[in-house]
Amino acid sequence: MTELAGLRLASPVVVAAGCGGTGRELAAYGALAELGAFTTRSITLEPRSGGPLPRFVETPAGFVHATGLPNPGIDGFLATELPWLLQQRTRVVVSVAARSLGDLVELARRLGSAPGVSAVELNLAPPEGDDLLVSREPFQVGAAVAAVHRELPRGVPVLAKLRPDVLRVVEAARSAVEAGAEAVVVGQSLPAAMPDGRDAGLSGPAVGPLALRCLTEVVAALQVPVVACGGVATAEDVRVRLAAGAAAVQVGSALLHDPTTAARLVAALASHEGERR
Amino acid sequence: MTELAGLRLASPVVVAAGCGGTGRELAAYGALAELGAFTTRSITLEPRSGGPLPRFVETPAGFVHATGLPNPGIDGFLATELPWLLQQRTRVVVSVAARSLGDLVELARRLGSAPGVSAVELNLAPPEGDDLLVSREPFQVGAAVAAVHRELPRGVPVLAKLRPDVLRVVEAARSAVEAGAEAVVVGQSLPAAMPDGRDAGLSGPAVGPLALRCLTEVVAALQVPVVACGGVATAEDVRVRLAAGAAAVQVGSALLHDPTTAARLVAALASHEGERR
Amino acid sequence: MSVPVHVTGEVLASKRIGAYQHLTLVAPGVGERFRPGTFLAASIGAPGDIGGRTRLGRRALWIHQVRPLGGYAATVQVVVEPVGPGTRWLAALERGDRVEVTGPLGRPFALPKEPVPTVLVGEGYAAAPLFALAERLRERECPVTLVLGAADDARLLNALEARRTARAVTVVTRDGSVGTRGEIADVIDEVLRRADADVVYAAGSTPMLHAVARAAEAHGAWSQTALEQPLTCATGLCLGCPVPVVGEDGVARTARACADGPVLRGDRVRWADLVGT
Amino acid sequence: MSVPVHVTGEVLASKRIGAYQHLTLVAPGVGERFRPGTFLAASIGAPGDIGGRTRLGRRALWIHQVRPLGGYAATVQVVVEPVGPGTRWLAALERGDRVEVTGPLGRPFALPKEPVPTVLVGEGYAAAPLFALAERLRERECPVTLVLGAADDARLLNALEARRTARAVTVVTRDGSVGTRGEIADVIDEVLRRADADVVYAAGSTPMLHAVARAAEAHGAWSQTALEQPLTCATGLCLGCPVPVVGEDGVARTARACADGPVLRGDRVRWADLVGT
Ligand SMILES: Cc1cc2nc3c(=O)[nH]c(=O)nc-3n(C[C@H](O)[C@H](O)[C@H](O)COP(=O)(O)OP(=O)(O)OC[C@H]3O[C@@H](n4cnc5c(N)ncnc54)[C@H](O)[C@@H]3O)c2cc1C
Ligand SMILES: Cc1cc2nc3c(=O)[nH]c(=O)nc-3n(C[C@H](O)[C@H](O)[C@H](O)COP(=O)(O)OP(=O)(O)OC[C@H]3O[C@@H](n4cnc5c(N)ncnc54)[C@H](O)[C@@H]3O)c2cc1C
Ligand SMILES: Cc1cc2nc3c(=O)[nH]c(=O)nc-3n(C[C@H](O)[C@H](O)[C@H](O)COP(=O)(O)O)c2cc1C
Ligand SMILES: Cc1cc2nc3c(=O)[nH]c(=O)nc-3n(C[C@H](O)[C@H](O)[C@H](O)COP(=O)(O)O)c2cc1C
Ligand code: FES
Ligand code: FES
Repeated sequence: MTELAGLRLASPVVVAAGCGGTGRELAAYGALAELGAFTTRSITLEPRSGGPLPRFVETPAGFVHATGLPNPGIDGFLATELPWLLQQRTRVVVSVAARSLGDLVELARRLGSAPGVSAVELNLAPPEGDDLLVSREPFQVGAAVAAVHRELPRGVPVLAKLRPDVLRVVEAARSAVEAGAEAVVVGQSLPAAMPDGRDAGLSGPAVGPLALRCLTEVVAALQVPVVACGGVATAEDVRVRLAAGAAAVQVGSALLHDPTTAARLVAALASHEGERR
Repeated sequence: MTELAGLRLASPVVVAAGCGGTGRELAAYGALAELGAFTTRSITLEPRSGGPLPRFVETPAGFVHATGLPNPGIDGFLATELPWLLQQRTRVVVSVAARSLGDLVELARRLGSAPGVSAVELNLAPPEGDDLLVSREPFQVGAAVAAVHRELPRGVPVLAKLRPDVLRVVEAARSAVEAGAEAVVVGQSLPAAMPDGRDAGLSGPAVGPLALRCLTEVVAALQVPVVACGGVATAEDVRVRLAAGAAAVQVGSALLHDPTTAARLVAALASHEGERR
Repeated sequence: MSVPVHVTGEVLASKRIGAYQHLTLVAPGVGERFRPGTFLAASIGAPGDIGGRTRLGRRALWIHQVRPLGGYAATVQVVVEPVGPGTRWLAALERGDRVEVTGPLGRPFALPKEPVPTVLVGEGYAAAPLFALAERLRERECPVTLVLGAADDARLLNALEARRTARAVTVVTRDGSVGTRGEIADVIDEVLRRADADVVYAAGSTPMLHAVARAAEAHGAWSQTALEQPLTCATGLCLGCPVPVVGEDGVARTARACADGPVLRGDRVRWADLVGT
Repeated sequence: MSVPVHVTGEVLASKRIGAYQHLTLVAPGVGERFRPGTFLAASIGAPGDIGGRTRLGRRALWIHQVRPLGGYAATVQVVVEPVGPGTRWLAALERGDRVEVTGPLGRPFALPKEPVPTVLVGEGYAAAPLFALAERLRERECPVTLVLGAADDARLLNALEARRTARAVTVVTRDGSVGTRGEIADVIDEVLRRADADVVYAAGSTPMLHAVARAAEAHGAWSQTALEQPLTCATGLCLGCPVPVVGEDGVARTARACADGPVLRGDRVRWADLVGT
């Protein structure tokens, strides 16, 4: 059992935002209930249909992606996707992104009154989608966390997801914690460009060593539980992060390459745990 | 002919700091004179023997490296390495890193009186080597550039090398230009960690899409000539960057995988130029 | 949508026929669940060697035939046209080599409830799923007319076998090396009229599918078009493969080519908004 | 140091002998420049496919034999022990496959000016460069005594050929499957005494080399040790392979294993400060 921000997780392996589809697609490859948690793609107040093609470019360092965060909007999500996820008896972490603090508050309000949501994760640095709020400075992280925190009932923790920017990540984490975040997620797609010049995110192998550096710094500086995200594909990757002090890890784009990755890591860690007992 | 900060370069392809050895090793694979320029590894005031092993870890996203910037110090460099490089009739860009602004000024003073140096590149963000000056904020970039600029004779331009940090790179570039930098290099190893937790840099494919994003933003915002650095391995990589507005490109860790990379790119671009004429 | 499996398959046979490599795979679970129009996604790189992967996107292949062979109940045959790094890697696999595959993926062709006349249209290797479809249609006593198109003779799939399966076969090649010289679009109206088709099934390039859907509409037939859009995950997770469609309710929506397709009703696709490939 | 070349080589033959794969390469320019003790560096991955490379570091291999074969003036033979992804990839190459190699790299064994008695010590595949060395020594009329060590019979290189080349041969295996059971360190003193050696040449693991250098010193002999340190670029560019040495002037320095080595004078290496591999 993994403990994170007052939640008991079945495994330290969590699906990262935006990489598990609606959950249904992933369920073909392993029961969602055995995951630590399922994080939804970032949900916005209004539906978004996403950006033009190509949305993905394959590079050895990871995917360069510009999807534009397509999602059915909070109402659509609550009506169709959340109920199905809850039926799977998995912990559901709802990721949210917004165009303004006001929208963020509104999202939190609706999620706060939706039963079954285990936690809310704030996407504070979407690498693309320039209409969305990006917390550039640490104080902006705190402001966003505080706004959301107020709207959520006790027992629904706020996870602040931070860009793996070594110069600011400790201050950003501190600001999040002071504003009430029960945990931080360290790791996010990196701000990149498509070969055609459009803003994009870079996810996958490239993020690993960078986010690991940020994890190390946050763990050394603060007492907050940290979820490590970025570049996780193997059991060894998970172990390195847990050893560095992470409470849990998120698996993102590795799922796009092998949809069994999360299930495989859950099993590998469980058997490893078994061995140690 | 490529023009950069008043210098005429034989090609837009430049060897990045720290990836061409002392020059002698690289010369086996192609005449240095045909390169746009040869950038030395960062030279410090005192000699440095470098850090412990392992210094490199291989990942699909690039090399994670913690060499500790070994170099013979400015006196050793001027006595043994510079004269040989100048004999090759290549443009020599000397990269410098320092523990303090005072040291940086001293380095500039000695380089300013050494004949033959084409330009001085400031390594303002070494990703490892925590005893070295890191310009975390844009104003620090300006301060460093101003200090060095004063010490250099006219005709020896200052190139400020900036970390591909999308949130700060435009401000950092502006600050560099206002302080007198004749050009900026956009791209540097990213701050990462070794699996054992030591501070390290990540270079190679991972840097490409991130630095491209920063290049785009700097070119859009400022008039300064930009040298693109990070993740360049193919002629297509060079063309994408030149098309995005770079005046020249640096080739770094691709040389560690294939020592002929720079020579190959010089030739590919020259024949491409030929075709277009 | 059948529930896919992700397995390490083994190559049982690999045979060059014309421009295509025909691979027979032992991939337990994939063949058993197959329905015509579904596909599988292959991972490029040796199974197990996650650190050795650079092609992180999946490569989609139509499932051509499923049959018992060499003691295996349901081997899977695919047809590969080597056009890029992934398909070249696949085409070079030899008997005994292993490859990770996920399948069957996507929604299959919908079968008519009545024994109505049908026309099946396939272009190049994309004719692959039509032969199994033709068998199922014959079981339902639907008359089958086949149209096979290709750039040339070497890219014409199983034209001989076609004559056994179908009542009538029309062959069109761009270079005129076999059959009529021209495009499928040139002959489709005539074929539909002669066959008096109620349903048209088509697989191939976007312009061809568009032409077929338009012709079907003109003839008052249903069309089922199997789209090839660039896929990244191929499993519905990444939202990288949007297809503009019109829902049953007449509202414009976005479908995922991989998970909501690849087979979509021709009259539901907003062809004009779809970027051709 | 001879000037290396970087070429796309072709596999002329690949043969399993015991635990090793013996590859014969056509690599124009490499064999012609060969001197015993130099090595070549192989790139892992198909030539030309830069985007398909994940093993960005080079793999070093001793050059074993150079000889005319199949119409080529100087084919190069290497001995590969498959231990990791790179050596497994190399060992799987077949006749006709291509591989990018750079060589010959590094400084060779220094030959004595006088016809003095010599002892050559090789461990496992690292005995590879000793056979060509023995030939050169015989040309200079230096008596040659060979010591071959290995974990077991299957890892003993060319023991038969050894008897033709050398005056006396001592074989040591860890499991006692051939020759004396034990380590090279157990027998080296006795061999040196019996051979009355003036120069000792050794290639293999660091602890063995250390033992040999120590024994040589005790016997008043020169030692030439060929080191295997983990290499990244293998060409002297990256400074990833530091070896602590003492210069001629008695001052502690750092040499590069790849470019200043791999052969170093045993009495110059600061063995105690060298991390064994
Ligand atoms: C549902 C589906 C079924 C398919 N079935 C088969 C099949 O049975 N046999 C077969 O040989 N190929 C099939 N393809 C196409 C095949 O998946 C792509 O050509 C493949 O991804 C190319 O990979 P690559 O690495 O070889 O080349 P890449 O370098 O990825 O691409 C080579 C060329 O193909 C284009 N391309 C890339 N991806 C696609 C795509 N998804 N669709 C169309 N063009 C693309 C590129 O623009 C480029 O011109 C199918 C595609 C889909 C979507
Ligand atoms: C000068 C020199 C000459 C060599 N000649 C040969 C040769 O002729 N035949 C041969 O089979 N191998 C030789 N090697 C060793 C070979 O280069 C390494 O084992 C190889 O890099 C391993 O690559 P890999 O991808 O297979 O395994 P990796 O995953 O890189 O490593 C597999 C194992 O080898 C260890 N290792 C990695 N690099 C080295 C290294 N450079 N030296 C020692 N251990 C290492 C790792 O710690 C691990 O235990 C030589 C090495 C050097 C430095
Ligand atoms: C296709 C895709 C979609 C993503 N969508 C979201 C999202 O909606 N919200 C979010 O916070 N992060 C999103 N991310 C970022 C991932 O959650 C993760 O932080 C990032 O990819 C780094 O992890 P990785 O290296 O394991 O992929 C997305 C990443 C990818 C590849
Ligand atoms: C081995 C190595 C040594 C480096 N040394 C320096 C250095 O001394 N000074 C510096 O400014 N950058 C140094 N760099 C960074 C490179 O100059 C370059 O900015 C970075 O690697 C990104 O480019 P790339 O992706 O082409 O490697 C070094 C990089 C590597 C891999
Ligand atoms: S390719 Fe990923 S959702 Fe379709
Ligand atoms: S391995 Fe790069 S300098 Fe020796």
